[in-house]
Amino acid sequence: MTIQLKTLNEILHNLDEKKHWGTKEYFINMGPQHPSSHGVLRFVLKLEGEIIKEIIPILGYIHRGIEKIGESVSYRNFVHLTDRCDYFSSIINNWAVSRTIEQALNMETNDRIETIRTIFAEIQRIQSHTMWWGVFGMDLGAFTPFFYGFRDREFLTSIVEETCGSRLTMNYIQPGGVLYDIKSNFIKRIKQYIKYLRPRIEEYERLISDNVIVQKRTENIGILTKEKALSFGSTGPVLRASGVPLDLRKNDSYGVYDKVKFSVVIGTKGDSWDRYWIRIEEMRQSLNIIEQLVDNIPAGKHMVTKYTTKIKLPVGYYQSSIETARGILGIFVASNGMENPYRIHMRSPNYNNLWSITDMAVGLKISDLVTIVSTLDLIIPDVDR
Amino acid sequence: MIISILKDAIYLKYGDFVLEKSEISLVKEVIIKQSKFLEFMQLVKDDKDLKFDILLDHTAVDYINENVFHLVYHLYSSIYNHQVIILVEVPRDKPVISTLCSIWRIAEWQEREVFDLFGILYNNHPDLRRIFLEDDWVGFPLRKNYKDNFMLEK
Amino acid sequence: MINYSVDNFANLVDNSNNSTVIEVAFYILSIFITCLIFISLFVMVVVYIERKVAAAFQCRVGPNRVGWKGILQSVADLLKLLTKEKITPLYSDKFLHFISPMLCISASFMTLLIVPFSPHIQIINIDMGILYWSAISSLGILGILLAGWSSYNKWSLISAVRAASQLISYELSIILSILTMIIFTNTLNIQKIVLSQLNGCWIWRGHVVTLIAFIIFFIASIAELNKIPFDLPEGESELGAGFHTEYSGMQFAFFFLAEYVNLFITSTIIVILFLGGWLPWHISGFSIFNELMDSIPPIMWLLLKVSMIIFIIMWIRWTLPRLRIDHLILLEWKFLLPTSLANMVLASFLVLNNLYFYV
Amino acid sequence: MENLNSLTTNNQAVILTNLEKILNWARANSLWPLTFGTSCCAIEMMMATGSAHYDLSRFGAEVVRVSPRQADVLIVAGTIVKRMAKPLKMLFNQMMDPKYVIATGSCTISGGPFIYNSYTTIRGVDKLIPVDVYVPGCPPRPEALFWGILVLQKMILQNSLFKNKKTRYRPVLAALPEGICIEEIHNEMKNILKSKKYL
Repeated sequence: MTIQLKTLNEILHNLDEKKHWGTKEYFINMGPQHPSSHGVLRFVLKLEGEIIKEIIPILGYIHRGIEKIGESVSYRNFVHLTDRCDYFSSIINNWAVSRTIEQALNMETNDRIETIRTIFAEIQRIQSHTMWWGVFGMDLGAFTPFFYGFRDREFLTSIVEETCGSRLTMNYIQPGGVLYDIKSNFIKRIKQYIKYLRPRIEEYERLISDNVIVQKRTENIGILTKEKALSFGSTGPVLRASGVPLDLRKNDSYGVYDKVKFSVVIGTKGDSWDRYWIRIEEMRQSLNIIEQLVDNIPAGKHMVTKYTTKIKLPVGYYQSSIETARGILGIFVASNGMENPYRIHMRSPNYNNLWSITDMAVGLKISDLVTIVSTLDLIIPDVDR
Repeated sequence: MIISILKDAIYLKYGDFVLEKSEISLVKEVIIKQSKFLEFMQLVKDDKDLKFDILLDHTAVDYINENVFHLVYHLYSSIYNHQVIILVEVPRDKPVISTLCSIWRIAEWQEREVFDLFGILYNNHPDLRRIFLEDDWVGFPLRKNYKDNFMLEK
Repeated sequence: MINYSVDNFANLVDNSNNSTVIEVAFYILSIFITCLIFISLFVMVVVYIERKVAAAFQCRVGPNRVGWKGILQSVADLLKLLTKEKITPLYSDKFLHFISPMLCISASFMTLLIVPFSPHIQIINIDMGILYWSAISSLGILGILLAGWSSYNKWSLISAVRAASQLISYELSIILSILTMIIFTNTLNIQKIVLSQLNGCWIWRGHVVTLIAFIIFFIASIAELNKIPFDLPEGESELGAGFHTEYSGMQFAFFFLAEYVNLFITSTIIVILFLGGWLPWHISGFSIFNELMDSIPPIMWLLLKVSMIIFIIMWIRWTLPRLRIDHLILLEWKFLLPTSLANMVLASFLVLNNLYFYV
Repeated sequence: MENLNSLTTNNQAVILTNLEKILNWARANSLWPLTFGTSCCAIEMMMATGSAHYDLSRFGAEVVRVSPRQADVLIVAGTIVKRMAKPLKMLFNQMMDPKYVIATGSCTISGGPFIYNSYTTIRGVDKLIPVDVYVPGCPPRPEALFWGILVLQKMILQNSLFKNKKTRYRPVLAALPEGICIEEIHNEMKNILKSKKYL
């Protein structure tokens, strides 16, 4: 029964005594306000010259206590809060909550709703990957990809905004259906966009992937072997880069993913290059999915239950997980029959992808740490919730 | 595998670990005795036809009127693509359970999150400290009886 | 053919041997003021052009609200920086923190003296012009190092040490490629180097050897200017603002100014050594074409060629990502240095057997 | 300096009027923002400063500085929680005068969707640092951020920040019609909340 509670100062303190300090090692604080920390993630690095000896991620700089708020908020309102966690796959987050509630109340949704949901999930995935590609270029030092990534994402955002009404926090998929039916010119604009984005992805490859500096900076950097990836609980592109073909769209086949032909992209070594290359390939897969779906959207109502009906889940535990752009998002609900959940927990993909960096980044340089963090594609509000 | 078959398989193979069978809810959870918890987890991971190699999620639920914590472990097998939820009951006044760091590395930080928000202690956990809140934070926010004058109650 | 007689201000003052102290002082003051005006105008124009060029590469518009088409944008920046509050951090080394921007800006100002705008417009035509330039430009490294060291900030210390290792190691290949060119021109005097290219600039007269020397010099000068892909000292995404983190207001403007003056000077040195400084572009056979080219004054020729080099540097800046520190050092010591040494041997072989064009 | 001010008529130093106009014009047209994004509003801020469609460099605010020393305007984008309050205050104090603050998004104005039952969210950034311009929206569109920056530019040009540095103008006040003050609106809102008519 050996329980030793520690505090951060003790950790930082005994880091000093554990190894007698050579004049070389020193502490540095890659603080909450750092350009490449994708938000407010803080690393305390123990450096020797430029090589990282030890890395301690410190979180909590954007911890708003969403799970505590979730306990005093009705199920329909909790869908709003999931937008504010991982704002790059906000529609997919809404889908996770609505799917949990629909499974609990075994509420049936028709084909039209499922295809619209799948189309918007794939649109959200493309949006998140183009944004990631721009920020990846910026982290490696090239400023122009940032603008190209945003430019392509902006076209898609205007299409989505026309239907969902908002650009970033969509709150579009509700338990029992979709908030608004798709607009008339949605299909035309999406087809135009697919024709527009395909040559763009080739342009991305020419600008970044074929660049020898990028290849040198990402090959064999931050290798995550298969066993380590599994034991570190990483999911999504990070896990698939290490060679594990785990993609809930294929295994769980919710929505209309079973009716659509797409391949799960798997890497071999699990280094930063694989994680980079997989996301570019996933963008192409998402485009194929949308292309197959967009022509034959079945007719039907876009909302099965009226939006204002109150939702009460019977007593017990409910859990469902979904594949977002960054990994598996699991919603766990413990309900005691009341209108708001007794306990609601989000299994955030970013939180579990983050911790493999403590093992990967040791022995590498600061610029490698920046590359790894940006290939892990972390969203810090989703880490802290 | 369909949920019920998986639960029966676990009951059959590890009957003495299971505390009581729960049929009430849809989810595939199995309640385990607190004493043989670590041993059960190791067995479940290495079992050749279960092979739960990913600890997807770990959280806790605070039942204040039954004066008990339910610890929830969500396991997933990347080979057979099936998943199960393991529950452990821990008394509210002495919430101590053994850590799973030796089996899955991610458990170290998931347990730190649950310690930070619920106050559940894990013995021989390598680095048990708060992860989201300041170290000098008083109280554990997600407990039902958590009082905080900073918080606006709706 | 116009015969360019090389006489300029310096000679006028020297031979009048009875020049009193006041005349010399007045002369130096006038030089300083002309340099200051030229530099501030030049930097404002280049900053504006760099922003517009960057905007063009990134398919956006760039500053166009301030003044007609955004012309006054850099004026606004300069005035704002002038009136910003100045700070010396509490535990910083006060004197060094104050002196290092001065060092940086003075190093780049002093190299202005040898810039040959045209046969008549050159402040001093000393005999060892190129040697003077390489000596003074290495003074700038000292400024950066002191800036990083004295501002009591771990990040700027890392960036200063990175800057020192990068600039010193790339100084080598710059000087070696200058030596290969000196083998061809066998004079260090800048005007004589330019005049030696009367019937053809060096870059294609020395065919292979001078081309290699040009490429090495170009890469090393980008590294010298801390421009992407070599901008490790102030890498935005790694070290934040690098060595000038703790500087604000006019001191930060000095670093900003020094960077652009160095850009101008290095590209003029490239133009002098390889592209035939202020000489018009002549094609041997076409006399009418040559007359037409001679109508443009030599100073326009120099500024045209310099702006071409600056555009290429900007082009590279807005497309390539950043190198890692060990790749950077590896590129210099394992690749650039050996090639420039071998290049020098090849150059001496060429010169001995007169194997280059228009001997 | 004191007696000089007494000389002036409407608290405006006669000698400095033109110089001050030029300096205000320079400061207004080259606002260098400091990157301080915590959550979703940061993406809309990046969309405004860094994207091809909405280009903030048209207004001269293109150089996004990382170090607080060289930044002029601190665009607070995203929820501020208790643990982030200290770094935010430190950053604001490290910035050099003349500095301005734009609070974008409802999280920075009033805590946004996390007002109730959140044990860490700070309800409103103006509890920590003086704010010049409030940009409403969750997240506010890039055009809203442009509105905020243009309002700030107008305020700088009107020199309304320098007269009395202690009180920072709240643009909300400027938009109010005559005869109505902010307290009346607060009381009205309180009555509605108490009466629970909206439930």
